[in-house]
Amino acid sequence: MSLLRRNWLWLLALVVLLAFPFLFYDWAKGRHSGFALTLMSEIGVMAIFALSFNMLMGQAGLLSFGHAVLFGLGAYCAAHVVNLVKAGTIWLPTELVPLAGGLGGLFFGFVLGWLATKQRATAFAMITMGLGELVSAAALMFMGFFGGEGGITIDRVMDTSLLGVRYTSPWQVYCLVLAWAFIAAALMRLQTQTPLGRMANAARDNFERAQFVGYDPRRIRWIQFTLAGFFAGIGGGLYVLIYEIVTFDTVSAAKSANALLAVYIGGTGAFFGPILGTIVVVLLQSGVSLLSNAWLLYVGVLFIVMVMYAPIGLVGLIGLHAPIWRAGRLRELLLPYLRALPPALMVLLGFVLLVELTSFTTIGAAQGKHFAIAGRTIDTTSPLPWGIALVALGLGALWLRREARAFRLRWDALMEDAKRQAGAS
Amino acid sequence: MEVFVVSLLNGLVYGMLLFMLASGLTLILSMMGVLNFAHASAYMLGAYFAYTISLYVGFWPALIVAPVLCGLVGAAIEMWGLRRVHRHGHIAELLFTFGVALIIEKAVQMTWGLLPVPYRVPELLDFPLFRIYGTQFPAYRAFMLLISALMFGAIWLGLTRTRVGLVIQAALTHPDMASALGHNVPRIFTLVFAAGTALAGLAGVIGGNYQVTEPAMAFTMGPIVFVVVVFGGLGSLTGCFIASILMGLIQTFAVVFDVSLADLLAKFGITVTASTPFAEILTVTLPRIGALLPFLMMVLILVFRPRGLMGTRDT
Amino acid sequence: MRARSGISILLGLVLAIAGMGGASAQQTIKVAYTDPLSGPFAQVGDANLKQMQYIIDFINAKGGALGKKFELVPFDNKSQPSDALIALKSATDQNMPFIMQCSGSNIAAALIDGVNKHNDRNPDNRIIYLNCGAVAPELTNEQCSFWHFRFDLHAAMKAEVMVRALPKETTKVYLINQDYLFGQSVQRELRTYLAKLRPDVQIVGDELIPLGKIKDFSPYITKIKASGAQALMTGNWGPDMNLLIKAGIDAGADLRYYTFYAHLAGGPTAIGAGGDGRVLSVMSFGENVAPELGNKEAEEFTKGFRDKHKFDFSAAGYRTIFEYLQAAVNKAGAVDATKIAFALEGMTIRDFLGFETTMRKDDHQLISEYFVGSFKKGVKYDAENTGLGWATAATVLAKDVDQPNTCKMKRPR
Amino acid sequence: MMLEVRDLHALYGKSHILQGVDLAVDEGEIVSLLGRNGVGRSTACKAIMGLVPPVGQIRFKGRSIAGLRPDQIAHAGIGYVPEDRQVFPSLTVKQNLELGLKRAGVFGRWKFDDVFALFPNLGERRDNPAGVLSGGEQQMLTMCRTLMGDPDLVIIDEPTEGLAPRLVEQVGRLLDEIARRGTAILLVEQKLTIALKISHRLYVMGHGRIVFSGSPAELTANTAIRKEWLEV
Amino acid sequence: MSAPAIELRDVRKSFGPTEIIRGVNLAIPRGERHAVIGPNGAGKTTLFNLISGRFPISSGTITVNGKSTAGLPPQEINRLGLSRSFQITSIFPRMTVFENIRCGLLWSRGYRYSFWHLLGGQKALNAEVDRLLDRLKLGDRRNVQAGLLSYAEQRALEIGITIAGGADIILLDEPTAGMSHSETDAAVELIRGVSEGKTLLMVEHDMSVVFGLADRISVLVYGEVIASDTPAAIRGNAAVQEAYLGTIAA
Repeated sequence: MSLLRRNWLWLLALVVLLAFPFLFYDWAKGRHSGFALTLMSEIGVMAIFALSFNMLMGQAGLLSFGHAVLFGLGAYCAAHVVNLVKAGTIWLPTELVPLAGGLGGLFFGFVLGWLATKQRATAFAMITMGLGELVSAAALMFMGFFGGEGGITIDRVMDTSLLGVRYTSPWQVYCLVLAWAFIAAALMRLQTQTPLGRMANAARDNFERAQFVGYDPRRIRWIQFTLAGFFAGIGGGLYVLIYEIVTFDTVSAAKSANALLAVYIGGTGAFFGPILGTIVVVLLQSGVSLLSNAWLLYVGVLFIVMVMYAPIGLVGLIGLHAPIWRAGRLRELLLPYLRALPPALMVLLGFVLLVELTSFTTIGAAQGKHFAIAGRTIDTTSPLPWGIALVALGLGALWLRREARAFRLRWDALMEDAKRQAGAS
Repeated sequence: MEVFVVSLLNGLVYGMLLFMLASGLTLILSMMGVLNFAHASAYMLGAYFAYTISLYVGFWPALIVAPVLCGLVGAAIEMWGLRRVHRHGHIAELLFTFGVALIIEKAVQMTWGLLPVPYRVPELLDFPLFRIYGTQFPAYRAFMLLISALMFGAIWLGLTRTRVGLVIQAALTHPDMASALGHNVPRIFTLVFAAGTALAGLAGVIGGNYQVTEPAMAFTMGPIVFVVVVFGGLGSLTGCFIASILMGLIQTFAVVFDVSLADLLAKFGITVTASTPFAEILTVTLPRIGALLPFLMMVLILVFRPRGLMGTRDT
Repeated sequence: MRARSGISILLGLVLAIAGMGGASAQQTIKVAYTDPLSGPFAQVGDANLKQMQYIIDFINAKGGALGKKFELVPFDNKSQPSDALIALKSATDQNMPFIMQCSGSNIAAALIDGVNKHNDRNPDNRIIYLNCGAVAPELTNEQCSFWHFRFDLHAAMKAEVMVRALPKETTKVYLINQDYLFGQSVQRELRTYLAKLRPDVQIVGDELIPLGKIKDFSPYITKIKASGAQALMTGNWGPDMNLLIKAGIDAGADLRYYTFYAHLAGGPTAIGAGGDGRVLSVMSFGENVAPELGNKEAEEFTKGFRDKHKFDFSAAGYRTIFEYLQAAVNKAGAVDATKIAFALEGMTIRDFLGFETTMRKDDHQLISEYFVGSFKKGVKYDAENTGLGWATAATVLAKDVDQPNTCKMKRPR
Repeated sequence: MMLEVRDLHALYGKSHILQGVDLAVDEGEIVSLLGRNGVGRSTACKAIMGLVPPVGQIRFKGRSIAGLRPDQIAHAGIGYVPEDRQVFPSLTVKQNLELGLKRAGVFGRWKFDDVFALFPNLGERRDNPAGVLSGGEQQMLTMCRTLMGDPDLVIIDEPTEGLAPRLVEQVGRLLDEIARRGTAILLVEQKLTIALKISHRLYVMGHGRIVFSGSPAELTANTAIRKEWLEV
Repeated sequence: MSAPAIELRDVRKSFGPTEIIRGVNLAIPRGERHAVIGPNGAGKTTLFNLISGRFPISSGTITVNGKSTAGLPPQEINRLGLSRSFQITSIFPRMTVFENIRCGLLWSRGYRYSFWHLLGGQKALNAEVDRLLDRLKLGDRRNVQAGLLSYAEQRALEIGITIAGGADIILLDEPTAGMSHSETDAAVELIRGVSEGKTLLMVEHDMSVVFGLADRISVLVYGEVIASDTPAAIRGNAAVQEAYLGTIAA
């Protein structure tokens, strides 16, 4: 029972995630939305990937520019294993395919880690970048293992399932992804509480001191890197099951960058930060890109805003509220937040409108697209929409500044009280 | 011999172009510790600015104005962005420049469109300068060599002979001391960032018509610049110069030598057939991987000598 | 639209504002189109999109099919197979009968595989994949699929066209290709057809270059010159082709450049006047084809786009795709993927240039005429305002490129 | 008073290094700040110089300089010689000295020749990179470099640290020379002898506070303070 | 007669052209509390760095517990039974006090690079850490992030991490630097306690600490040991007084 009480959050998350796809369920046709399921499966995979990236960045202070190499190589290994299973050469239950990917990631993490973990900080980052470039180039050149441009395709429908499921529908795959995501996340969470996990923290904080308590920081980095490879490989294995294909872009720098962005946006401060970041990044990339041509610009602006004003990430921002919450006065922030909302929306609206207008005037017009809001086509050459955008942006900014100042005062006061209260108790 | 001489010239031109890009980044990276992902974006901006300017007033004014504009962009980025981000650490700075790079790329697409723009070599320089073993050597390449050599000279003199240069060198090692002597170090930082960006812009002005001016040009030039800087070593302009030329020559000469590991093994009497393990890797010829050699060299040098070729401190 | 609107609510206001495409009546026949619309290869998708839109407007003006209009729904796949598959899911969620993709054989392979599996697993909601430019020969041979129709010649056919266009006096050629599946297959096919059709031609050099990594091609030009080659044959595209030709012209090499992609958006700009009479490209269509043939109607059609967009119309060949769709949907009598696919098989259409084309039943490969254009001064329609344009140097007819295939087509019952 | 420091606090991370320091230096005065390692002497210097964020009052020539940037403080007329001899290693001796000048070519009480006359070693090696100088030479160079900027007050942090006795004497002579030219000195020292010999007034610091303030004679007489805070 | 705990024979160290350590000979027998004093810049911290393996020596030999440390990285010297603290506080600032101490314990308790033990379940280990925290008087700061501790507490933690592993040779580099009087007294008591039965080598400026703790004192001046004797003898040594305070006569 205590186990249940301690882990209620995990269980709640599992229930919510299982229920969530039904929001998109097409009752008329009686089928799930493949798009929503694939997107959510993608989030699951990327969450594992981001968490494993955080084993390096958050836990060990190692910034890798080539983490996708481990993810992708794991995926290739898993794909080859599936094909061997299909051919009857070996036997492996479908459910354990991600494990094959994990072992592949483990192996390559060990080998490449030998090189990369000789250094730390910037040198480590540059080595991983170099390895990333080399592997992604090799992925196109060597047909045998990588299958060239076309990649390796598999058929996930096998007769070796332990549960008797054939994984024909995205829903079944989603459940498998969910299961593995929970297992992997739980394992990674537990790993932070092991001697290695703790010493990785120690070496991150002060690698020299770690030496003087008997540890070889390089060995710590290497093992940590190898383990991160294992989990990234599990992600890769799941990727193969979702898309039934693995191509060179799984090892590419863009994929590595995604993990970095997800972890940074989410925040390294708490274990769940990377998961939150992943959700934001995937939705931005797969969701917004469907709707707006200028999605890259939004991504850029989002990052700059985050880096400048909230380098602690989303969980960090949430975490800031903890003292006030503990003092039981979170409710008093509600009003200031609500007051800040309209000007913030106004700024956002003005900005988005401006970007979209520009984007449609140049690129969109060239593509023969029309800028439409709620079905009404907007004439991007008339001054009205531009005026609205500019006014919204300008007035919103001024208003927001005022509200922000008021918010700040309230916040500081609450923080002060909360601190005093905590000090008194 | 013929191939050798021509390749040497080509390697030099490419190496010098790399140097123009890398020198600015070396200064920025060694002084401020910023892995500036937007550096190649400045290269692209330089090319586009030069294109637009040369449409109206011609190439020669663009040669001056475009780098200056890039420098101003750089100064703005440093003063209003990077300086605020600095206290959040290096990863934050890096991500900041990454965001800037994304925004610049999109802004370029929105302004100039997705297709290459017809940014051409000025007519004055559009003739073959001389023929060497039947191959033309375009005057523009000589011009590029000249500009980059001038620039190398100018940076060198600027850093060693001018007062600002001395302050920059001083701030590289002991920023606190330099500021206690009365030098405005934050302004020096801005200046260096702006100058580095302007250099990249200049490289764009003269590289944009040598290559092709298109929105992806920043993306393709980015990694190799980092390689050059890291390989040459932090804090060393000489190292950066040597690394640039070396990378230029290696990539050029790798094309010339059609050899593979299998050929090497054949010397020892081992024949590689399709069934040999790793046959695919062994039979890869040098030209196929020439463009990858820089990355390989960077990884190796970092593993065994993290300060790079001539760096004054570890990367 | 359920999924789309659901996600929109989730993402909130940002997305709602950025919504595009306008009101979508259920009366349209939706064609999902996925290609890179952002990132380094965005120009490819961008150019295609605007030309297709023009063609669709034209087809719709001629009545569409079954009284419904066609509607193009773009999805950005960022050159990533996984994103293309997400686009596929999105298209099937909305019951779109077609998904079209032009750029990248890796994505095509992923889509064929994805479409096959989807159609197997969801017999009530099938989708047809219209391939408008992924040219790996495997796609209609080993990997051929009932649901996949290719409306462009594949690499082997193009290689044959290129070899056929090689003038008699050219006896020394140099091959240079990108080091990945497509480039390697171009290399293989060129060798095959050179050996078969032009035994007199000597291959003096054969090179693979890493994809998109070379910034300076001068060393290659030096090597090519040293080999004594008269012509360079390359499947390179994008910067790898532009920079190669530029470097060759700069070095004053006396070479002819036989390419597959020099005529595509961005190519003429990058090549410039230096390429006069030197650069040739294997293409499905050129703007000067119609005036050269004296086909007024086709010329009008082409010119219409130019006037409207101030931009070249290189992909008019896509019109054939929509004419096929129009005919097939009408023939099937319903917007039903299976029926349409059967209707498409073996269909014959006279295209707007007046040539006979066939969607070959065995492998779903379009057999059409093909042109080799030469980049020249003094043509009627220049390319990208360079003053130079593509004059037809050779026309290869459908029957001549009718290469055999190894497809073992599996049809649904 | 030219420099007046009141209730100066400074934090290094979380540790409260300065806990309310009061001191003053008048024009042309030589004042020593004594104390053992780690009591906060260096931090006090850095706080005055703006290199560590100061909390409290710092006035120089009647103007508040707390919160200014180090370069602004330098331009106000304070020179600073750190304890760890931060010569610019890649620059030559002469270039190092040049950087001491606030403006190119504008000399005050000190010119190149003065430096080279006082320290012929530096003169001989004027075109060598400063990085190859010996420890003692580097120390002289750092001090002279600051003097080139013609400060009215120079803060010198442990100039004799780690120097051989012969060099310590040289430092002593330079200090005399600085004073002769009318520049006030705030000297941080550990070696009582020098401090007692040249100072007009002395402060002794302990645990982030000033624990003694007085003349050399007073300090010599005060055995208790010396035993407690300074000697072995 | 067992080998001395630490023995230095003609140890030299140069940085570039400057020789910082100029031939130091020193033998510290087991169980002795030994202090190194000397003016600033004499090379005391450098000497520590050489013994603990932070820098390689230029020439000479150093043995720890009878084994030469030549070419050994710091962690292996640590495993020979030598542990050190730092003059500039060197802790793990983003981890809790409890975890800081536990990190000091892990290796010596044989956990090594384990990623299969969950530390929460290691009851004996955690109890040991808590006992140590109580001794350090940091028990009530157990779950505070180390970076947020007061300076004196951080210094205590620094000593705690150093002794946690139970090394029999302890090097303390200015353990009371920057502490107030009462804090210093507490620190002396703590050091006395934790060094019971162990070899202690410390650098210290606070003479009350030195004379209160040390069995013997070595005086390092300008890279050389000019005297090594009992506290009383050092106090009376004229050369030491001169080196430290300069010659009053000069």
